Amino acid sequence: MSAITYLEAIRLAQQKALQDDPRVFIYGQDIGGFGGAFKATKNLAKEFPGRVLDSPISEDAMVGLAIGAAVEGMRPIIEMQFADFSTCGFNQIVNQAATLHYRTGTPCPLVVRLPSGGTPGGGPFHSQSMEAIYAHYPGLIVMTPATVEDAYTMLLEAVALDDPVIFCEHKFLYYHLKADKLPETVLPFGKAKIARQGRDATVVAYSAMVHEALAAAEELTHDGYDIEVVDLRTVRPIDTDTILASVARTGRLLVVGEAWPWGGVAAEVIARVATEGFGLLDAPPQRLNAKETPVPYHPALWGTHRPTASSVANSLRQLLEL
Amino acid sequence: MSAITYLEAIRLAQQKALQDDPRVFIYGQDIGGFGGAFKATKNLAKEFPGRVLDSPISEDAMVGLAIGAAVEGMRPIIEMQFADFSTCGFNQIVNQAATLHYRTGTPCPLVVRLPSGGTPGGGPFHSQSMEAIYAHYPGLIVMTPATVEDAYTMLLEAVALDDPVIFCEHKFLYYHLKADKLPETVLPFGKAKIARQGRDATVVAYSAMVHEALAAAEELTHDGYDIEVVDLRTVRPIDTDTILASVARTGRLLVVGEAWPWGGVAAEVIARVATEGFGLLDAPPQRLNAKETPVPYHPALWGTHRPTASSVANSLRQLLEL
Amino acid sequence: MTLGKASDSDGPRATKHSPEVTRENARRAYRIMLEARILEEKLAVLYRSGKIVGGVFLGRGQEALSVSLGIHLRRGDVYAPLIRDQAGRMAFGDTILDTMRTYLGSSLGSMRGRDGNIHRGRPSEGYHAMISHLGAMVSTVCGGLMAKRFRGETGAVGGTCIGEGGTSTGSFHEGMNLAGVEKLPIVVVVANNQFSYSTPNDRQFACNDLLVRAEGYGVRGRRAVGNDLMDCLSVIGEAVSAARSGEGPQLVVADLLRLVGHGEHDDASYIPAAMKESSLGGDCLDLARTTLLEKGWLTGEEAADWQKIVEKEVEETSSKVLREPSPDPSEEDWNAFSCLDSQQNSRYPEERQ
Amino acid sequence: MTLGKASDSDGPRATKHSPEVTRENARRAYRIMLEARILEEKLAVLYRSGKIVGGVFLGRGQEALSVSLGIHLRRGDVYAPLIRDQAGRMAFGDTILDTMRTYLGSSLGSMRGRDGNIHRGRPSEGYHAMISHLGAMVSTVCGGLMAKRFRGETGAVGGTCIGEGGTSTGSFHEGMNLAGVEKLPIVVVVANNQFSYSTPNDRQFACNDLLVRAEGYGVRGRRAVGNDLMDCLSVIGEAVSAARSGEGPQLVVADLLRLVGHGEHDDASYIPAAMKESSLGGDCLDLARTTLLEKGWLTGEEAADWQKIVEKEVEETSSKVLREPSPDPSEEDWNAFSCLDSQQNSRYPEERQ
Ligand SMILES: Cc1ncc(C[n+]2csc(CCOP(=O)(O)OP(=O)(O)O)c2C)c(N)n1
Ligand SMILES: Cc1ncc(C[n+]2csc(CCOP(=O)(O)OP(=O)(O)O)c2C)c(N)n1
Ligand SMILES: [Mg+2]
Ligand SMILES: [Mg+2]
Repeated sequence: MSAITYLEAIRLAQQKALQDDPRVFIYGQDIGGFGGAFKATKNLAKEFPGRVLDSPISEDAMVGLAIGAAVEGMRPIIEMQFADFSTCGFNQIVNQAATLHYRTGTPCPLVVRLPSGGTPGGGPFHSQSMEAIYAHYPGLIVMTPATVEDAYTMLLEAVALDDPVIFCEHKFLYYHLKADKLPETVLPFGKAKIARQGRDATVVAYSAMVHEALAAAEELTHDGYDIEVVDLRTVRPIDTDTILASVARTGRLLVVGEAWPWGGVAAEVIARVATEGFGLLDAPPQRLNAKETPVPYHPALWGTHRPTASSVANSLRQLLEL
Repeated sequence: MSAITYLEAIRLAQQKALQDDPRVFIYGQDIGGFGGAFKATKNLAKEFPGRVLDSPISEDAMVGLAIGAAVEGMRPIIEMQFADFSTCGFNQIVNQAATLHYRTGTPCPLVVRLPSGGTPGGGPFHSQSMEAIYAHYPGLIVMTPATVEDAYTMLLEAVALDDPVIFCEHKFLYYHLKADKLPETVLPFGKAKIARQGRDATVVAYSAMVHEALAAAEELTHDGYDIEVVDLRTVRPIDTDTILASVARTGRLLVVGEAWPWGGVAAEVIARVATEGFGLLDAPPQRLNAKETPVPYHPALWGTHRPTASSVANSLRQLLEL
Repeated sequence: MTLGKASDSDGPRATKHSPEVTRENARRAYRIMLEARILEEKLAVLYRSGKIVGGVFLGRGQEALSVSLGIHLRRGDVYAPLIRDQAGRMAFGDTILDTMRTYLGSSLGSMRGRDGNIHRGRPSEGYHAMISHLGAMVSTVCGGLMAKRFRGETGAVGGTCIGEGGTSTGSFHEGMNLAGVEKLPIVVVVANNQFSYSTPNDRQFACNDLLVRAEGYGVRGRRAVGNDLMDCLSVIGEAVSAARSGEGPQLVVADLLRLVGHGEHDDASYIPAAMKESSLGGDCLDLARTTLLEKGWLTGEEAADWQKIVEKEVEETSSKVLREPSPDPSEEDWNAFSCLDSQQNSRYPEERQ
Repeated sequence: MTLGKASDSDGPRATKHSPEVTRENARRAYRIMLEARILEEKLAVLYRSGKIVGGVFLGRGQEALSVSLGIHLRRGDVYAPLIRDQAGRMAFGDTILDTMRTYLGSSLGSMRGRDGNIHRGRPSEGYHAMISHLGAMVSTVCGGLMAKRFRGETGAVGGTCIGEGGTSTGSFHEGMNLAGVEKLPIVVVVANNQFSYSTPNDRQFACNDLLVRAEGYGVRGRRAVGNDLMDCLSVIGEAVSAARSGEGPQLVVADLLRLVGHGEHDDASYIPAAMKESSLGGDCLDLARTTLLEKGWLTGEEAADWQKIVEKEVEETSSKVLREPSPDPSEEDWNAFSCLDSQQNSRYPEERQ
């Protein structure tokens, strides 16, 4: 098999889920014969007749349908065409899917796939990172895979879990990221990963920002620093133990998120470390997020709006001097 | 004038806004002749014919209408029947109202009133506190008045502001809270308030939790502690300066929020203090939030789900021993 | 407010009071209506005496319409009742006991004090527990029916109710449209009681007749006389049979009045007296009793007996549930997840590594 | 896929190609269609050469319908175009220059590089800048019209377009229903181009004809032949006049095809050849030219001249805008609020204390 992209890993995971589990079906706009706006379901409608269905442009009803099917024991996967359009299915996700198990004891196993994050020219409505919005609600698992391997294994895991999972897959990684083969083992669900070991500072990141953090860490080797990078993998639950263990080693923390700062993953991680690991910190923890405007359209603006390897490196240099 | 409730203050603010500014109108379910589910618009339809209108059960269209009218220079107030139903108008709020000024340079002055927070027997869908969800989005002002005076002046301010304002009024305070008269001066917009001075620890709270915090502070006087309580008043923007100044005096911080912890106001405040005021802290900052489930129906469960004076007092005692 | 005019999609009305309404069905329906009525009266008393906290939302005047959907559904079907469906719920198998427990927040009830009043169900048994957000249950029922289709199960029907106000939600529209596209065996009953809370129909929609919307969704539309039990049983019975036999989605619109406030806190003074005195205002329970008596399907004695029996059951159940313990917060696990324990740790074993 | 059948609400079609379509209007419309077509062809070239980043979404084949709404609106009206409305936009006053600038993200454009492509407008001039979320603009236009009503301004009309796929959104439904309830002077044009992205109509809705939905919203429904300029001008002209003279909301449904992919990345291979060869597939620009030539309202020479003039303007504008500087991130204030400075401090003076 030639190199597998992050996008192909998502397609293959769905293929495997459909193959292994008759309860799985996929519902979303243009995902049938057309294979989806990003081709994440290419050929699947043909391979699994009647189980990969084009939906009307009705995000609320798409999620409602998934909930009703999940209650009956199915394992639906809903593809949102872009994460940004999930706002139209927001009510069903946060008020029906998220509450069902607590209220009634009936589990609600469904996956909502959100093609997330910025790309050049995406603009305000095709670039959003909504993980913090969903993670606020008890009852929702929120996954943010950063690698080809995780895209594959975590999507399978999402399908297997008994809870509703918001699966934030990053569009910028779709084609950029490649792996030679699919993994045979998986990290336990809910565990973060040390993506790079280091001793001078910890960068906590997730999704596309893991790669910016790794590049920044690389850059800082030239300054003689050895940066640890933690890939959260899931942002709800957050693996606080792994983060604290890393901060215990390094004494310094920078959290990077592509979403807006107010109440985002970075705020939540810092709140946890400050409350539970205050004594481990040798310097004030720091965060780096998107700028506080809608995601701009022009690539030059976009490149400044989101954190990048170089802005992460700058933040790290400042942190290391604190 | 006899004692004015928090609810009556909201009604009077709307009356004054309608009186003073021909651009103001109110749109919402059952707000006309009926005066609203909570009577926040009682008699206003009669007093201002044609300017206080019953809407269909269409939260998305209600907000869309407000946006279109705001663009044309009006100052609409939208009443959601309960904050919880604003999820159905979520897309228009976060994607159209919040982005309009940044994208086009045209301001979008509207107010969405959210009857928020828990009451006994309210249950999962009539009790929610959604301030963190809206505050995540750049472009939205989020107000959370805790007093009769603030309910009045801040609602008038919300109408006067050129940006969309999410006005989180707390249902539990509607009838409980009373004042003798309406205020003649107002605190500048975006400023927090020291609701109680103290030197041993700072509690940051907002909305109904200010009163739980004040009661807890009172309780702790018996232990010989002197607790400062900061009322945030608006949660976007957050008045970080006032918080930092208070923490500089007390060295200890507890943040209390009625909403869920993940990415909530408490997380955001702690992230700010940890990053900007690390050196001011004599102990790890702490937070106290609702338990991580939907808001339960039974009053006994509800009373444990939300922070109360006694759980705030407990958290404070722990904080003071750290 | 214009009341519905006859519509093309309504088909011939020769089936009115058609023989398919059997004596047995009519008697059972009446008995359930009576139970719902008496139970709800007790709920109102409990609310006024402060035993029920939050709110009480009754279906008085809508029992005939409500029961007619519940009674035509059966085990294996999917049912998502709404606010005013106490009668339909009981026809589908809900009980006086569980209703009381849920309203009183008993931990022995199906909702265990976590949710209450009308937010009640047992989803794993096809009985969905409504969320408050109007319109949301239409697509949820569609999902249940899709699941059955995927599994090759045929003959199941989904039923749900909504008020005319709920038809203004985007969620209702998306659900109806999806039902049409997927040609699902769903029956959606619109109880047009002329008001959504206090809002009259002329502030809710601008069409003369909501039934015309059926064609726009590509679904079959039918009209029922909302306070006429025999008509409701007949029309909804036909709708359910049609759905069950593969004729696709069915929309039933029925005009009626609720003979009570939106909730027990509301005196419904916005409903004009003339409307209450019109044929819309007739009490479906009285009308049903008269019809059954006239037909000789029920005797006056039976009616009186039933009344007593049900009153007794309601009283006894109420006393029993009032003595049951409240949920104990310290025994709650405060966990919204099924895959995580309350410390938010994974319940999944590490050996997968 | 069933194409629309005639509907009751469509009224007499004797007005087809009615004299009210003046020579001047038809010529102006054709000229704008030509500008839109040539401009969009250039946008496609710029996209393929990597100058435009993100996507390019064209209205080829839909210019006749699009221009017919824009051309009947005037200053003081409210207009919210959608994806395929380059022609309508230009009729409403948008320019080749601003289109280019917005697509190329120039800081001199109305969106200043902050938003791009079809997300373009000048709301303060009644020209709304669509958000991507389909259906959302219907109620926004309603709001603009409510504002005018509150101020006692009469005679203004609101116009918006949507694809048939967008009619499945809850937002569309809520907006249409609200327009009906408030009896607003809005004209909503549905361009039924048989596909929403790749999805055919039988996966989008189940009615034979979207026009039947008009009655359900209590609005007037009209049909136009989507690629026939004279019919579009006539039908939409009537709709706009009716709205302007107080007859309430108007829904126009027109069948047609887009003669291009959903975006320039899409080859539209899902559109069956037979459909392309049917009358739906006729290119409205060619058809309009033929009609105008036949009527003697345009000469072959003029047509050729216009073509050249527009091509030149498009080329010159493109070169000009390509030389304009990109937005400079360091000059941005990165502030989404108008009442706060970028440090999130209040801009309001303290003297209010
Ligand atoms: C989306 C949404 N908005 C608002 C409400 C608040 N609400 C509860 S019941 C009701 C009126 C419902 O009217 P209708 O659908 O006609 O049903 P009825 O009460 O008449 O049976 C409203 C507005 C809600 N439940 N959901
Ligand atoms: C609420 C929402 N969901 C999904 C999308 C993604 N999307 C953009 S255009 C499109 C197809 C639109 O089809 P239609 O409305 O028929 O317009 P057409 O493209 O045919 O002109 C989709 C699904 C969107 N913009 N908004
Ligand atoms: Mg009603
Ligand atoms: Mg289309």
